[in-house]
Amino acid sequence: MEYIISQLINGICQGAIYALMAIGYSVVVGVTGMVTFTHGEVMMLGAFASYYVFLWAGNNLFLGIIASFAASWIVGMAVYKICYEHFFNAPRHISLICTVGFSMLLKNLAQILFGANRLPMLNIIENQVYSLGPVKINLLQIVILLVVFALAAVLSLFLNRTRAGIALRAVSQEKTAAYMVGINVRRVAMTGNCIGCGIGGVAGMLMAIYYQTCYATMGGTMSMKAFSSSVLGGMTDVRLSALGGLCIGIIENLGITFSSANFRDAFAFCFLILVLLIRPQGFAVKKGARP
Amino acid sequence: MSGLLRTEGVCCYFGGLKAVDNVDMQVEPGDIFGIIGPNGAGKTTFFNVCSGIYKPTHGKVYFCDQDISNMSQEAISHLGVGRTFQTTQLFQFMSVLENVKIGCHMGTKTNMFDAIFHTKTYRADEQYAEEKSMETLRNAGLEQYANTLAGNLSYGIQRRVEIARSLASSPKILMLDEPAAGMNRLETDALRDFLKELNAKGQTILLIEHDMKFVMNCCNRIMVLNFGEKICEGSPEFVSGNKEVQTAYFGSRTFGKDVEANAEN
Amino acid sequence: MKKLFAMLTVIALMLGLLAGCASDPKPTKPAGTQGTQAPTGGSGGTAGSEGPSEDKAPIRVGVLAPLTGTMAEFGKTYEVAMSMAAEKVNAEGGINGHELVLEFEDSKGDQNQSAELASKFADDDGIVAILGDFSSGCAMAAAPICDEEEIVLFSPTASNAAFAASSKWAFQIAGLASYEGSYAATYEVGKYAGAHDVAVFYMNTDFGASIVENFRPAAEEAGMNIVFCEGYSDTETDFSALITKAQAANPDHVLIVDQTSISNVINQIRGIGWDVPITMLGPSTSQQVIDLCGENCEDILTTVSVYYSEEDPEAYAFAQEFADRAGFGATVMAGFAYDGVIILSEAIAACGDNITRAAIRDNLAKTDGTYLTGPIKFSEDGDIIRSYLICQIVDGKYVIRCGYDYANE
Amino acid sequence: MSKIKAFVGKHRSLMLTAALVFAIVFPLFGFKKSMVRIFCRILMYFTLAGSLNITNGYSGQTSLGHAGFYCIGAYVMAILTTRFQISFWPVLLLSGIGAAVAGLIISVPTLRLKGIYLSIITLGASEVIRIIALNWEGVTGGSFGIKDIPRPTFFGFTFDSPLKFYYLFLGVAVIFLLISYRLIHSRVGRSWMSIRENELAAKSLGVRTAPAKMMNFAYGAFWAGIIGGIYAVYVQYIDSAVFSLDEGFNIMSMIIIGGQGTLIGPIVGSIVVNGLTELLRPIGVWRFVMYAALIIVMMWFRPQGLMGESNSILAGAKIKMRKAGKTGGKKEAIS
Repeated sequence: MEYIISQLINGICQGAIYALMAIGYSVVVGVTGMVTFTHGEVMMLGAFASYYVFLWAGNNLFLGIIASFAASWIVGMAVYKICYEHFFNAPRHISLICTVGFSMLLKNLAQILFGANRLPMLNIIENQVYSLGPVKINLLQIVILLVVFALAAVLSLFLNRTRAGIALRAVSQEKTAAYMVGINVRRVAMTGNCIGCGIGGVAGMLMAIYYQTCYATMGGTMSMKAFSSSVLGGMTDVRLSALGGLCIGIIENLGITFSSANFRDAFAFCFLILVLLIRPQGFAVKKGARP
Repeated sequence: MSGLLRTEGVCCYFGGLKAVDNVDMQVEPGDIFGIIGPNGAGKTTFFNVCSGIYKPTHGKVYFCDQDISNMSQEAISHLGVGRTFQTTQLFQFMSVLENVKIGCHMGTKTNMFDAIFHTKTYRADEQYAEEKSMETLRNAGLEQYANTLAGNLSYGIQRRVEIARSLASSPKILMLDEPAAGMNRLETDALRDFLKELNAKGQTILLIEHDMKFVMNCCNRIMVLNFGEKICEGSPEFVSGNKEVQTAYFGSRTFGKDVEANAEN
Repeated sequence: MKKLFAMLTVIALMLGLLAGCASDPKPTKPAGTQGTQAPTGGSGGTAGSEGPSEDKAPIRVGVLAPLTGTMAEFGKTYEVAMSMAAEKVNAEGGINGHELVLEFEDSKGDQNQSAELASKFADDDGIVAILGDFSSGCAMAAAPICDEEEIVLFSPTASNAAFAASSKWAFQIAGLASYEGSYAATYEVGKYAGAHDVAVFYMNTDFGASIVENFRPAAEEAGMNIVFCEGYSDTETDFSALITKAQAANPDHVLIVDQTSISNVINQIRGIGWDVPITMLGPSTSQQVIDLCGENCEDILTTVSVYYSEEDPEAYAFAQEFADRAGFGATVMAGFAYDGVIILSEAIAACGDNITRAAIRDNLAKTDGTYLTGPIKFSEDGDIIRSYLICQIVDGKYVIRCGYDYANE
Repeated sequence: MSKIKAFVGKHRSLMLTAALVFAIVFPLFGFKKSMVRIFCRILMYFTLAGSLNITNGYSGQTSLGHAGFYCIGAYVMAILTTRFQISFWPVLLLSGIGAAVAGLIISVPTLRLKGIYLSIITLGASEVIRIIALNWEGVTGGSFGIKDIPRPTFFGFTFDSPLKFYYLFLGVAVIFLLISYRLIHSRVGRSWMSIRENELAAKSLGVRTAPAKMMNFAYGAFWAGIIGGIYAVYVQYIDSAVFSLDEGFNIMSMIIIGGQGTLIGPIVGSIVVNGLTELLRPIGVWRFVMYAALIIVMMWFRPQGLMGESNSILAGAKIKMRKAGKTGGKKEAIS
């Protein structure tokens, strides 16, 4: 029993990391209405930005956050200009391929610029293990969990309660109408996209700190999980995407507990397929909506 | 228990919204049956229930005395219900001829094997599709547009193509959702003549329309919906004379003026 | 009009493809600038007095390496170590006076590309032998082609026993994973560490799987219990579930068989405060593990076939220079890659003036000598069995605990 | 331009024959084996991309998981020929059928889904197939892969050189083109295209969209399986690493560069993508940066692909329509 509980905790921590990525992802998708495959690379660049800041300024977490947020904000601007702005009226697959191309470009550039080897990010946050009865959890896991909950809460407040947030949602739902009521669609979409990317960058930094390393190809597999989590949450809803990430994390770890780690991705995808079979829109529900 | 298309107490709710509430309707073979009602009266929803896009929350829909309430859209089409849509749903990037050929889908039965080996069925089907589509286009007066991309045509012609496409499947009943919307006076008149001509050949037609003049001149039976409920049904004269219809549909002002105003639009 | 332009682009591309690939590259480009030439600024002392003479044609050797993609790190290892070796050969007068030129081609760690590039090398009559590819999988994909075309395919780093055995033209010097697995079981984990209940984490690639396949029977023979043995995919980053699972099995020793994410496993094991003795294997042994794990890797045991110790000036100098050039520490792979070039150049030199692909193959098979990474003599199949040291990380440095002859004691 | 078009239209069969003769004859002019291998790869990816084009281009169901079907075909071939010594030709058919069955199964959950939800299911399914291939050690050889896959023979004639495989690939490509051409210009193909253009309208005309989509998936997967089978005997060694998601994206980029929804698009896409990766080799590590940049440029200036119709739902022609003041855009019919 203790064993199952500690595996559940592992699952939640793993899920929190997926959730962290999925939050940024769903903001991007929600605002631009485009599916992106660049998010992994945005996270990677955020991680690298913080790596160099830590190298230069010592282990200052605050500076790291600013650097990774800023770096991925800039990358986000590039992504927006290159992959979205031009394609708002075009079929989705065009901008999708564009993001695939851009992610390839970033990944290979990073490999050339930063080298192909893994870079160490040791002890940015002092490792402390807390024991809650049988369950062990370390400081960083707690930090990540807190960040996920805080981000999900703050973002959904921002999106639902503030003027700017409502503008973002309006843009995400119907660009033409938003334009008609005087919202500067392009600026709002770009800002929203950059916020999503910035969050992604911070997520990348936390991930790099958590796994104590960063490298050019770190975005690849993880972004696929972020994508799945976000799909599970209905693509655009921040809180549900975070929930989707947690679910995938837990399912994966339970799968590993009772089967084998070789099948990790298979558990995640099978779960996703099952959910989508039962609920074609993921967790998202609109009560009373016309089909 | 007769009638081509019959509904019994059909309701369709979306959450708390009663889009269609307890509507009985009976369309006889050979009718041109019109459904009218103010915006939001539930006409299109009712149409969608009849053609299987929505499932009725309560009640039954019968077609040729067969319960079609829970059938899929395709199955209903296969029974002989052809329809058009409020906003045209053409295959915009295909030529008019191709559009109509897809309309012949139900009349043919080529499968993958036939197509790969060019069997007799395939050749017969291709010939049938070609001839049937050309004939339909000729009847609809669309011959000269056969090779134009459907999306490039004017709105009025697009509506006509949609009707022709539906006709190519030889439906027992043709359901038209606001066929005259967006047409000018001339086009509307041409459409009315076309529909009457079709009807004269025995085609049953069910239509939704806003243009009162069009409906009054075209239909032999009219049903009026308001807030999802049927408030009146009968001949054009009966309906236009009905007090309840006048208040619900046209407000409390005199009927004649409104008809005129409506026609001017 | 646009479509016409598109058509023209395609036709131009096709023509370019035909022209670029069909023509023999030799007459158009001097060998020194061909392809992704070793990036180390001139292929060693060409200008020096004792360098290879200018009028003798250079000897060209093709190298398959994953210079891009997820294995780019190892491609870099190849590139740096092999260039160093080529520079050394050329500085010492080349191969019988011929300059040795390595032509690197990027296989991206993709089997298809590896096979196609092998074929490209085989077609080029100027290429006398092929070094590479890094991974067993890619090398295995290229092997049938080299067998057919009768050209040596010499992978310094492939460890899959099936590779060299598959063709008489295929050679490998990394030491068979199969033997390393049983050595680790019998001597390192068993005899030296005295473990009873072992947990094994392995990367599910042909390397990891063949280690485990051989570790298991040897461990059972040595009287150990394998209480936990699980693989994970090579893209895995989070091991917490596996670690908890292993912890529940209550082992007194952990063996990690990995190449790329070893630091992740170690960090996560220590991260939850689990203080179990850990053993890792040769391919992961490098300064990089220490850089990436810091204090977490203290006391970890490892087998190595090559040890760049300070007592051995040649090896030490190599490791230092490698680290300078590559920007990361030398693994055993670097030594293997370096030796691969040296051994091959000796085999070519032994051909005298009659440098043919077949002669190189025969001379390569006869190799018998001691190199940077120890004595090398090929078996019938074209592979070797290495002897191993047992090292431990103490204060951020590898310290030898048992010598090469520990197995014979 | 229109003259060229008219000329091509008039002499279509002549041009096609000429192209075919060219394809048959030109490899005989003393190309190196490695060059012939590149031609083989182009033809192989043509059929592979073409089969993906059936689902993505013709019925508009954006599948990202084509590598999975390819994987199944290759493993069926490898397992049956090495374990059971069954001869190549019947197994080739089985490879196709195996993949087609997988396609049918995967298409079931996608029936209710649209757009990106459908894409992620196919992507996930492809990954699950690869993971199974990697871990089902008893059957697929696990991470060791399967080696020594025997060469096929044809009445005593062994396919043992790239040139012979070139003709095998060419034959398959031609058969694929012919069959696909016939399907597309029939009721079956029209029903697929009607689903791509407007599923709602297709249903209203009695097109049974669910079986049509399933057949479409199965047919696309069938050819991917066939190519997988030939690939296995061509390289003689397979392991699961080849069939990664990147491979799926690679195939996808070919049809998008070449042009979706046209039969000639995948040929062009395959030539361009495979040609570029070879031609860009001299710039070393920068070539993928360059290649990625080219993809982006391509999407900006010719989103419908090199050979695609600009007047197509796949090309973002909506924008032009809107500018011209015509209806287009919103497809929501039901209100």
